[in-house]
Amino acid sequence: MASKPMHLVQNARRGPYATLTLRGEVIPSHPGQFYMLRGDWGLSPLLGRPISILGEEAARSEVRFLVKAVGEGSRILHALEPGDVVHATGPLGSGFPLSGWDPQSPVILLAGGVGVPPMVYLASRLSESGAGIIFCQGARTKEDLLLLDELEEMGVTPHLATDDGSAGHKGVVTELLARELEYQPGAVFACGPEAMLRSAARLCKGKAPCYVSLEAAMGCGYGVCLSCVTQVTKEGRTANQRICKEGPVFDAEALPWL
Amino acid sequence: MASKPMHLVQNARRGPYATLTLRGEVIPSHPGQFYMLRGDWGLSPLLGRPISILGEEAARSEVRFLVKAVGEGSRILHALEPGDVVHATGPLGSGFPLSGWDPQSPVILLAGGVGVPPMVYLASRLSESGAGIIFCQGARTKEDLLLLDELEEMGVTPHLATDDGSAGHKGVVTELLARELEYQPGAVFACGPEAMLRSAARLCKGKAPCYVSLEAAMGCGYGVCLSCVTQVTKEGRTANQRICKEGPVFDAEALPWL
Amino acid sequence: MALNLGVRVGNLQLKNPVMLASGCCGYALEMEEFFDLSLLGGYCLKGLCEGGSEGNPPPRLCETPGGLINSIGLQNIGIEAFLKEKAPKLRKAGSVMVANFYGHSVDEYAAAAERLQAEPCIAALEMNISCPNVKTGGIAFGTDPKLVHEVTAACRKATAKPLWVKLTPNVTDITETAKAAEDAGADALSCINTYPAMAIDVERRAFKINTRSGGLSGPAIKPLAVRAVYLVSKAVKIPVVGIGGISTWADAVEFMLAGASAVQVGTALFSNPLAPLEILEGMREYCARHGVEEISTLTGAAKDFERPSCNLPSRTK
Amino acid sequence: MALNLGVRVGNLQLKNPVMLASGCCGYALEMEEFFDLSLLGGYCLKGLCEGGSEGNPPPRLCETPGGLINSIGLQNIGIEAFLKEKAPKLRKAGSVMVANFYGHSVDEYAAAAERLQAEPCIAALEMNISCPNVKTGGIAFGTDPKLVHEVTAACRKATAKPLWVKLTPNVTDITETAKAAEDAGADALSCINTYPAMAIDVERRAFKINTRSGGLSGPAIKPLAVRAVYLVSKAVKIPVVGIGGISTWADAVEFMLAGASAVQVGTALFSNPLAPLEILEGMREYCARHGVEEISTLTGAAKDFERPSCNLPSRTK
Ligand SMILES: Cc1cc2nc3c(=O)[nH]c(=O)nc-3n(C[C@H](O)[C@H](O)[C@H](O)COP(=O)(O)OP(=O)(O)OC[C@H]3O[C@@H](n4cnc5c(N)ncnc54)[C@H](O)[C@@H]3O)c2cc1C
Ligand SMILES: Cc1cc2nc3c(=O)[nH]c(=O)nc-3n(C[C@H](O)[C@H](O)[C@H](O)COP(=O)(O)OP(=O)(O)OC[C@H]3O[C@@H](n4cnc5c(N)ncnc54)[C@H](O)[C@@H]3O)c2cc1C
Ligand SMILES: Cc1cc2nc3c(=O)[nH]c(=O)nc-3n(C[C@H](O)[C@H](O)[C@H](O)COP(=O)(O)O)c2cc1C
Ligand SMILES: Cc1cc2nc3c(=O)[nH]c(=O)nc-3n(C[C@H](O)[C@H](O)[C@H](O)COP(=O)(O)O)c2cc1C
Ligand code: FES
Ligand code: FES
Repeated sequence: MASKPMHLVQNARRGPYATLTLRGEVIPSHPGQFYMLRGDWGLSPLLGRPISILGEEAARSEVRFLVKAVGEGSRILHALEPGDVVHATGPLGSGFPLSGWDPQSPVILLAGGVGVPPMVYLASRLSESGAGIIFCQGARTKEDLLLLDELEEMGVTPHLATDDGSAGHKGVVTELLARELEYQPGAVFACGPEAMLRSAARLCKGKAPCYVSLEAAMGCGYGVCLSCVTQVTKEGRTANQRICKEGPVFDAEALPWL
Repeated sequence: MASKPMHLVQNARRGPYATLTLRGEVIPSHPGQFYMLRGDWGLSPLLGRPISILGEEAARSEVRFLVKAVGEGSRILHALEPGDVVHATGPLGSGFPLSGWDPQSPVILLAGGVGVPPMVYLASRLSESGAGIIFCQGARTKEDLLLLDELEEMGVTPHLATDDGSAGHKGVVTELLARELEYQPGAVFACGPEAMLRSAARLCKGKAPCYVSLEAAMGCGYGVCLSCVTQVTKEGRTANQRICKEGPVFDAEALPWL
Repeated sequence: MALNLGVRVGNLQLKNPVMLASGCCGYALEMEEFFDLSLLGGYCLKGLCEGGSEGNPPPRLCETPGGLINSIGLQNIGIEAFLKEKAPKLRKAGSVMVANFYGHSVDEYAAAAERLQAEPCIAALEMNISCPNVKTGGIAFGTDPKLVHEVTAACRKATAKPLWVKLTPNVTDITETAKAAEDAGADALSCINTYPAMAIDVERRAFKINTRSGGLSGPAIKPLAVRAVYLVSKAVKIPVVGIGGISTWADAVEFMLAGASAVQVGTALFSNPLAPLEILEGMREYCARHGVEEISTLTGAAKDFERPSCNLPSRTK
Repeated sequence: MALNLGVRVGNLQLKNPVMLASGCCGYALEMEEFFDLSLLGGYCLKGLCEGGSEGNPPPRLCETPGGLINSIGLQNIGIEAFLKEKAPKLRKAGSVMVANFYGHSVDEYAAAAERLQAEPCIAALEMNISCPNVKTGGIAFGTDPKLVHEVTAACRKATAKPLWVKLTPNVTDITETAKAAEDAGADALSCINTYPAMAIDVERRAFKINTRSGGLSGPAIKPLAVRAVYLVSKAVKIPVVGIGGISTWADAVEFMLAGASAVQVGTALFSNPLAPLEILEGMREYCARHGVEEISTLTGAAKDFERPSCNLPSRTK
């Protein structure tokens, strides 16, 4: 990892969503890793914001992110213009495990809300390695479905769910997961709202390995402040682990949820 | 006075100087008055910045300022783009007295540094009323001479002084004042660095009325915080007066300088 | 749904919880140029003493990250001049006027309280025992619970008007001075005054404030003040008026949830004289959004975090 | 002109005055991914205790204007685990390591000091008697001069290494606890730890931090910390290490002018891990610009404002 200024070269906005392309020194990353991003925004907010990597063009020294404007920090990121400087620290965290499950059955990627970007990055890596991918994406409404064109480009046809039924299945995305698991249980990778992750963990229990990407308010993002911990149980011992360092991806079985 | 958002309609920059035109509800002002200006600059700096009025087009709901970028706040003002919102509180302070001196002899306006804008505003008002005007402007070098075109437009030919002799008299502007006072002592109005004001006050003592515009770090600009006081002696009694309210213009004789 | 913005601070009824803090609105007449004072819950005058004071030499103010340091030194025109020159104009303002005052000894405090007692347009007295910028009086009285008790008791005897005691946060345990003031008969506690602070100009290598130290105010101190209000409101039975870095409606609500019955806006007035009205409007909308019918029910209503496992804050719309 | 950046903190020589603050650089290994620790004056480890601690439940952190509140609750892996797992790797780092530690009783403090005494790569011990986020130990010891004396004396007996005492600012008069620590044999004073603070989420109407209160750090507290350093350095003869909101070179210089012999950078590391190097570079340029040959001559060099009549600050280029 490194901490350095990068330059915004493109900002493609759609509603509250902005796909940012930053150029600078790029250290190769794994899907599920993230950066702490901080614009030249003075005193407030004080801290950078954790944003997952959406994609990486190492050859062009570019890394891409998708940011949803929700609060002070993300709104400033959303409003950035080409040429603006962003201080980027990363890549951070552990990322999704890219092996260690049954290579015969397809993996199921579950994405909700702004949990979509890291899953798209994961899908692109997996599809390069030739793995079978089932991609389930949930959103409140059609307009909040993300990155459908990128998925299409890599030949992945997502199963969609919206709360209002404006696209795909009317209901929550974990209903799609339940169906898939009955059909052919494969390893599950999930990123999205905590309720979605919990429900995915419950569905997978005893059936399929399930890796979830957690969120936390982060002080540093690189493991020194201990603000982002969650309890993790390994070999019968429960201890705090840092979401920014040992995570953000955890084996759902190890979390104090089930 | 009032406190309201105004819109920047024009920003003409030359080096560190920016002439800002703001549009909004404009309350008629006197030369020497100022506004507290604050961009949408979040937490820092916390306070607005006092900036003198350079001119006013009440009919067009416009008021103009000239800002020199020197620190955090003025740099943000300097960088504003048309359409940006500026919170403006004003007009504030007392302004220069527009009568009360011998109407026969011309008045001498003395301006140094970013003290030029209010003197140009004063010149425009005085020239409307038909008074004779001697305008002395001093600067470090040619590039720092300000608003020469505006003065020309109103038919005022300034006497210039620069430290390096790159334009006009080589030396300080108060040397021009000394000459003028010997020639024909009239009321003197001055705005600029404190050293200039003190020396003007000394030159005028016993010869000509002298009004100086003071600066201070201002908390509120409208008289409530008492951070901007200076000692003023009136009728033998010395007491604190607020530079933002009773000032910024004071009779030099009343200041604890001479 | 009708919304009742009214709050009570002891015996004093305010039409809404938003007041102006002492020293940040002068003698309130300057504020009238911006808005009608009667729109507010009330306002606190610049700290008055008998005979007045010229305060400290300049420089008296500097900015710090998210805050400012002041060392005005309680410059004021004096109680007599105030009553003669300013009070008559303020009588028409039709808002609750609280007279902030101080002295240099217990006797001076009591004498000042007695003198102000006579003026009918003063609704309450706010005793400043917490100014960090004067050598005698001020903070010297505010840090010792015994002295707090003594000076409060003396003023209590001197006036029948509601007596508010303005506490300094510069103590190890603010609940001790709070309880001392309560025991001695205070009707309410104003929480808090500024925090002693210092700034140095590195280019000049000189203190930025003439008196070296001054008092820190503004958004920077808000989380410290919220805690002080919380602790004090748990420790005493009399109402607490919350002060410290309030510049938005959410700040004002935060202080009420922490335990304040009303709030005062200080430093925020400098950069935005209309802040109190914007805060009031925002509180109104907040109440509507949350189905709050009596704004006074917000006082002390903060709860513990519902789901300890959840690490994320909610968003303020 | 040669510039000597070296400073002494008691018997300890630092190659420059910039250190990393405890709790903000973990066990320093994470920082090595960004830069070479030996570039710095030194670093303070996350507070250690015997047996370690899981700390407080989340949420543990929230932002405030210009600052942040934390309530980590001194989570640490324990002295034993530190010595076994981390210390061997740090021995190679070639920078001055200061071990921050705490206990829940005077005996535990002394035992911890003794245990750390044995490790050769530890250059000094920093006794944390000022953490606001643990119920016993921490701040409880730091607010009472008698207890400060007792616990410092006990640790003094237990170790021959330089002993720094980290003070809490949450006291009425910080010079009293400072003098108590000096009397009991402290070699230096670290000034200051965080300020007790609170924040409430108005939409949820819940405290933002699980333990309700936490400690405030960051730029917001800088002017409070500068004053503490100033007061303490005037009151004692031992050196003071300045801490609190330092994020730029000018902040670091400000603390030295106020009386600090060295400084620690904490919260600024979170938003900019490279801050310490940028601070060091800025201090170098500052010295060059001002003709300073020994950076240690800045300590305590702040003067009074030269021209009381002048109301304007100078500008930092
Ligand atoms: C590992 C990780 C990866 C993420 N990836 C993305 C992404 O690719 N795209 C995207 O749009 N968002 C992503 N988020 C969420 C994003 O960090 C938050 O939306 C953002 O921090 C909100 O900041 P704000 O200033 O806009 O909101 P505010 O409401 O002002 O935030 C206030 C505080 O809460 C914290 N916070 C609020 N919501 C969240 C949240 N959901 N997660 C973490 N901290 C939060 C902020 O860090 C800040 O401290 C990710 C979060 C994490 C932890
Ligand atoms: C009545 C009045 C009228 C003014 N008119 C103009 C004008 O027309 N054009 C213009 O360019 N400037 C004018 N100034 C000066 C201008 O206000 C300062 O240059 C500006 O405040 C500096 O702020 P900063 O954030 O850029 O600098 P910083 O260095 O960050 O300022 C730090 C602090 O010092 C104060 N400060 C610094 N220098 C000055 C100064 N010279 N005067 C007052 N406060 C200062 C700031 O208010 C602030 O509190 C005027 C000042 C006063 C008092
Ligand atoms: C310039 C200034 C002058 C002040 N004068 C007084 C005063 O005379 N009496 C008093 O009790 N408090 C005084 N205060 C303190 C404020 O009333 C208030 O308690 C403090 O500033 C914290 O609130 P704020 O952060 O909203 O400003 C003053 C504060 C400032 C900034
Ligand atoms: C997340 C966090 C954890 C901290 N942990 C410790 C600690 O373990 N021991 C200690 O003495 N101080 C601890 N501190 C206090 C810092 O060392 C420092 O004194 C304080 O944060 C002020 O400096 P700053 O504003 O530069 O952060 C911690 C601070 C933070 C923000
Ligand atoms: S965010 Fe600092 S340790 Fe995880
Ligand atoms: S700046 Fe506040 S009274 Fe003048």
